[in-house]
Amino acid sequence: MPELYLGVATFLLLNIMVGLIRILRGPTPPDRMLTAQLFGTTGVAILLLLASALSLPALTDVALVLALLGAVATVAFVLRAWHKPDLDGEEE
Amino acid sequence: MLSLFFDAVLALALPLLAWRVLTTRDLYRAVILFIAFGLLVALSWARLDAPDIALAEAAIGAGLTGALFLNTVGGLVGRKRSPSRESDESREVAERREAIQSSPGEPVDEVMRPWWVRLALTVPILALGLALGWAVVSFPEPAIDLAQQASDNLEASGVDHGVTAVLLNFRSYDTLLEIGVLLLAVVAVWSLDLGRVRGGQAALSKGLPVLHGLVRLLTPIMIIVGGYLLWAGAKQPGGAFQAGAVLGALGVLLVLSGLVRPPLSDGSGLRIGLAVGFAVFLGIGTAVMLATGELLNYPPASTYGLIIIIELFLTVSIALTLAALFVTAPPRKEQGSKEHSEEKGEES
Amino acid sequence: MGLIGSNWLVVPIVLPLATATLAMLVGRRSAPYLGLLTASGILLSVAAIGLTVLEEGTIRYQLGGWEAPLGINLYADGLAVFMLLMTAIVGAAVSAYAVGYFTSRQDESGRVAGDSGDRSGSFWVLWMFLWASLNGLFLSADAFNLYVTLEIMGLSAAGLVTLERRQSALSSGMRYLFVTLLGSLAYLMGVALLYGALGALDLATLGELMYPGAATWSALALITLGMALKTGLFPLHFWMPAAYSNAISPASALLAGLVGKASFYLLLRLWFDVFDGGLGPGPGQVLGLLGAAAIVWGAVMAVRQRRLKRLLAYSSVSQIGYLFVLFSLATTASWGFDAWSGGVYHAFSHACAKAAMFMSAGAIVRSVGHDDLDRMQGVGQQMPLAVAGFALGGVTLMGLPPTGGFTAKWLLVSASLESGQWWIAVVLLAGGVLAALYVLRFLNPALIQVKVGPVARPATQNLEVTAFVLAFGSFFLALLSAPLLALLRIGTPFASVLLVGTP
Amino acid sequence: MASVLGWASAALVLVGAFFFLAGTVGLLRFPDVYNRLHALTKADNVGLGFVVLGLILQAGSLLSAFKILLIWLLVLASGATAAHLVATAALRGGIKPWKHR
Repeated sequence: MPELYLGVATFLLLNIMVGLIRILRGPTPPDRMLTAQLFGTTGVAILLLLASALSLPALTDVALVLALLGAVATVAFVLRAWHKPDLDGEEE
Repeated sequence: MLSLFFDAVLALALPLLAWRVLTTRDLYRAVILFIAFGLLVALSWARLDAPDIALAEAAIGAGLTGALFLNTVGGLVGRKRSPSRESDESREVAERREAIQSSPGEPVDEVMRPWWVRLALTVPILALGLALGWAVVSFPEPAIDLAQQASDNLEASGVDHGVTAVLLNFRSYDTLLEIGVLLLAVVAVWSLDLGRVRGGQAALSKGLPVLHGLVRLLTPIMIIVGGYLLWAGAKQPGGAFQAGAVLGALGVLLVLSGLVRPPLSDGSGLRIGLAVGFAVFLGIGTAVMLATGELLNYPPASTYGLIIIIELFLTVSIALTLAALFVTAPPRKEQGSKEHSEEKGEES
Repeated sequence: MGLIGSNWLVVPIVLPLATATLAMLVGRRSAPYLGLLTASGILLSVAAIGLTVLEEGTIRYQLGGWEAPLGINLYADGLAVFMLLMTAIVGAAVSAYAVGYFTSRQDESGRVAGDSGDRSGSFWVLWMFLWASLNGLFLSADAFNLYVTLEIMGLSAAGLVTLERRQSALSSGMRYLFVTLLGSLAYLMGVALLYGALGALDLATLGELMYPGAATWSALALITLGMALKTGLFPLHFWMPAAYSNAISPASALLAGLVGKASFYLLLRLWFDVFDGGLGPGPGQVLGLLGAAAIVWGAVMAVRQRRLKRLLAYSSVSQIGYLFVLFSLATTASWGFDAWSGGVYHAFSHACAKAAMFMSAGAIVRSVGHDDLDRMQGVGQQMPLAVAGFALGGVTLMGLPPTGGFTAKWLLVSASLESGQWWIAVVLLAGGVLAALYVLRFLNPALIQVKVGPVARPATQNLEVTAFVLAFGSFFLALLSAPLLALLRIGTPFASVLLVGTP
Repeated sequence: MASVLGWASAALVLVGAFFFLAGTVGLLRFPDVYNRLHALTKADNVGLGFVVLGLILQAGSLLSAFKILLIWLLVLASGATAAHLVATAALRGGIKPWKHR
């Protein structure tokens, strides 16, 4: 069973690598942000699999923290980072 | 075998990603790549059998730092909008920026790097990399095994988890000074007077109720998880830093979603909260001198209790520090409506 | 030694840390008093440590009660106490200066600042953290702990630079922050290599285990590079002129006087205590050459400046060269101790003199509203004390007797002649002549008598007096050579030379 | 019994991996941000869901099973909210939904 979990974890890691293409290409900032969101979820899955495969229960806590904080960056992106070009493009 | 393959993918991905983060000119893209990088670093720590650091990296590297950078990029965009007509050169830069941009509102790094600068930087960095690789490969078997010494003395350290023992007992002086660095960081940021630099405005007007719902759901869970990590630190991975990071993220969420007003209501309250961890640590460290004659030398009978008290206050201060760094502005004495109207005035 | 005796050692670290925390909580009114109280407390404790070391030899202190490789030790030998003393004297003077500097509600160029009170509060917090980190650095006997003190030092120093709220100060402060972070990171990498290769962080243990190999050579290179960058050794001085000249004057005095010396001290400590004199003669020669180049280049650039504070900053580039010359001279030969103590003595006298000169410059800039060298006519009439302080500091930089600069240069020149490297002596003396030139760049116009009517100028007496007192002290530093050199002998890495050669 | 559980767990984890793959493919192939959000939420909800189910079957204790379940619920809640926020922001930011021609 550990081999299978490790294999799936490796497969998920490769998924992340392929997904990087979307971050590089964009084209819009929201595209990139949601890809990062997917990476967070994939990271949670990888950590859970590793915790089981390597018998390191502490990694479950890492997955828990990752799951808890996964949304913080997205929220910051939506509320603080991305501008509405139609509204503040012509200020002053 | 499989684990080797997993590590190989990680080892290939990390430098590749790092290189892309550094060479990308679009700042949004760089930040989001950096978030992905933080995630992979957390996975690497997990593979290196260092769950304590993986915890901290998952919270700070993949979560909070990304949010901080995004906030900064938003602030940069806000800045760039206003006058860029000082000289012909800056207009030229602005035009080039327009040309590079793939979408409106995307900030772009404007520094031009001629080829000879790149070459001049590449050569020594390559040399450094080679030297480091050579050095690491040629490591002898160290004459001293500090890890062994640490676990031999674990009994006397008052806690059952090696990392916590090192951080709060064997090398507690380092940790004390590092907590000072955190406090100092806030003061240094305040000294920049960035009060009026804020991230961009909300890109949504609807949808906030959903966000508020999430924050209300997460608030108790994050408090529980923070408490759990703090409590667990005495015998398994966790501790004040990880707990503080989770609670700090909660603070950032509360500030972002508008459920708590940015300069956390009362200036002196915030100051006390920021300083209390350092003050308690320093106070206990000094007070035990009366009993044992040395700075930070806890009396054996009360070691565990003192460490827990220190960690409790550290958690509060670390969490507040992270949230305060996100708000950036120092708290003002005359609060409330004025601050709010200032902000409004800027946005319109 | 009694209970109190060894615990004096932690006072110069714990006291400013406690004050920094308090200064953050109390209002801006009481922060200056806290600062002055702390300054006197530090002076007292450093005096006590110095007397103990003179009487009983080096002190080792186990923090947390853990022995060396596992725990962190503090260690006070003659060199450490010497640097503590330097920091205490300059620090106390700058503290007194800052009280006067922040009471008036004006910034450097004479504009009335809206919230100088907030700046004052931040200044005391940052400065107390800086002071604690300096003392902690001088006393630390642990390679990683040294990194932590470097971190506090860099962050608080960058914060001090950006206290001046002009765009130029902000950008040079940020650049300073990046430079100092880069230097610390290089140092940290070196420490990581040492830990990987030798398995310990305690400096004495590292020194015992040291061997020439790939890891230790790389570590030496990284640590030297990082510290040379932080000290501003030519050609890594590019950040210095802007950072020193754009900061508020108390911060300039602290940066030029103390912060640069701390990274130099760290290099000195590791070079001779851990790396065994640089793992061979080659690396020391490189540093010595760069130092000699710095002396000439910095001085020539200083002569060409048109602004007072930039002139002082380039003068620092030149003076830092003197410190690095010692690396090519200090060997186990009979002149080793002379070269080593000459460099260290130069650090002391330059710290006092340059801090005093920046303090004088700050008073002058505040009074006349600019620091343009061509418009300084008649400043000598209006602010005799500030100009006198500047002149006394200048004489120290030239290295004339009876200043501390004279003692330092005497030791370095005699070491270079004894070792047969006469060209170093030539550069050292040429540096003195060039120093005279750039000091006169300011004194010449300042001492011209002009007719001016009574002009309302801001009160700067406090600033002038403190600057003058510090400069006066540095002027007569040569008279204290005997006790100070005796102090430096305690625990010096050149003890073997001392037994053979004549004292 | 143990082996049946083992097979079931393996199958569930593999199904989860398949949904992650589907999410990634969708992320790359779908034409605009709204469609990609749809693909993303498949991975969030279903992919992680199956992996979690598979791991729960193998979990040593009730507590760790509960913890794993909690993680999934958290990802579900924050993933849904994040998708909603990004979609709203994209719409407000003037990104037009893709239309098939």
